[in-house]
Amino acid sequence: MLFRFTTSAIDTDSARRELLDVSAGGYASFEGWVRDYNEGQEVLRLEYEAFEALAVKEGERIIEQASLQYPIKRALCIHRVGNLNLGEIAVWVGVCAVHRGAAFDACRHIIDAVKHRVPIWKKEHYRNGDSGWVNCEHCAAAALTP
Amino acid sequence: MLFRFTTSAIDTDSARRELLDVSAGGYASFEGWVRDYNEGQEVLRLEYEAFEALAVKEGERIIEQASLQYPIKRALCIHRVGNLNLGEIAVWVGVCAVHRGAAFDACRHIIDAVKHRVPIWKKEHYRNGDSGWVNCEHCAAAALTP
Amino acid sequence: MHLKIQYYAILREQSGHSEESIQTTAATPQDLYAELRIRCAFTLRHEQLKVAVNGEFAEWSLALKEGDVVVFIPPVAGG
Amino acid sequence: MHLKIQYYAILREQSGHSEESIQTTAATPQDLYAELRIRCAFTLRHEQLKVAVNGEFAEWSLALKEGDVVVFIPPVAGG
Repeated sequence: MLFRFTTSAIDTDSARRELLDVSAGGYASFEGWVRDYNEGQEVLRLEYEAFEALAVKEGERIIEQASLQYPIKRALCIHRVGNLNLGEIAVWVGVCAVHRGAAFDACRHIIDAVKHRVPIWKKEHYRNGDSGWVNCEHCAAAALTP
Repeated sequence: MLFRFTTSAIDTDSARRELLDVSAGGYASFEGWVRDYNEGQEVLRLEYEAFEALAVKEGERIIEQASLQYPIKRALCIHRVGNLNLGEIAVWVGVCAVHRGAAFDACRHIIDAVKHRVPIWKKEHYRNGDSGWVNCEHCAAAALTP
Repeated sequence: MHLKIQYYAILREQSGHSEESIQTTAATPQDLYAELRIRCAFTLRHEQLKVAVNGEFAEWSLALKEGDVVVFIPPVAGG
Repeated sequence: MHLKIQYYAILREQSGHSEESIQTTAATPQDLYAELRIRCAFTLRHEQLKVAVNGEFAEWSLALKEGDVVVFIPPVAGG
């Protein structure tokens, strides 16, 4: 399985071990961390929700495409769902390859595609008491403008 | 300290913890692994040697330059010296930033510069009994050709 | 025709539930969303969504069939 | 003039030691390397090396002074 969800903290060390390969010389990884500030608002915590059945299919397609596009050995992506606090890992991507260029390129390609294509949603809870679904509230507001 | 050497296995988990920053949303890391094959030869083990005093200065300069060039929060590089077996980590780079693009760019910039500029040498020991200093034996051989 | 509809994220909150079975005459996902948007007061227009039918992304003009499971997908924000 | 020279990697192996103090009339690192290359049978030409004096990268034409610590740097291969 190349893409999966977890409801508990992502164990990056264990995930990394799944990619160990003695024929690989370079390993690139990415972590998305919950940060305390977004678009002018102080963030207290996040909620992630996914349409998991389709998200896993789409995530696996992304990694398969990256494997065709770049000469990599192994790749894996794990996404968290549920309630997350500041500093927690929302998403982890790891890629190993014979050479580092392919590992970096594929890792970046995967996280970019996951953020754009996989049905996962993020609700931010702010210090001022507001909350909002990222990319949805603004465009919903725009939709109401004639 | 932004760049350091270690004679024992690199503890990536502990290194990563040094970079935690609640204002960072993206974290990119790179590991160079000892692989079993290089330039047509089966590799059994490696030796790394460094001119440590200058290497640390040059490594720190690389990271300071990357910090000026890319909007990152923190960065760290740890390089192993001594004898390494297949699958071990020769070098580790970690970078966090508000946005992922800068984290990836700076991480890649740092590892590329470390490989090109920092006085560290690698001797490969091959299955066939030969050994050689990478980038030195070939160019030495070339130097002997009139 | 009976359909099952699943709601996620902002659509789940605005509809008030995660899932429902409905009876509809909507021929396509686009017709169906237009119908639901009025009933649930969804703020998003269908141009801002994607749609999945039976667990795969689908066209808005797909002909819906008895028993299809339809999911409207708001703008995503993984990572 | 007395100088200290440190050897790393392939130069350490070809010279047979990590460090030595020498008495020399070489005025620059380039002259010094030419002298040592003959004595130690170094295979690398100076154009393939860099040089550091007193812990910092230096020019090959630098004027050496009594007590300088000189390190010749073969092509690097970190990572």
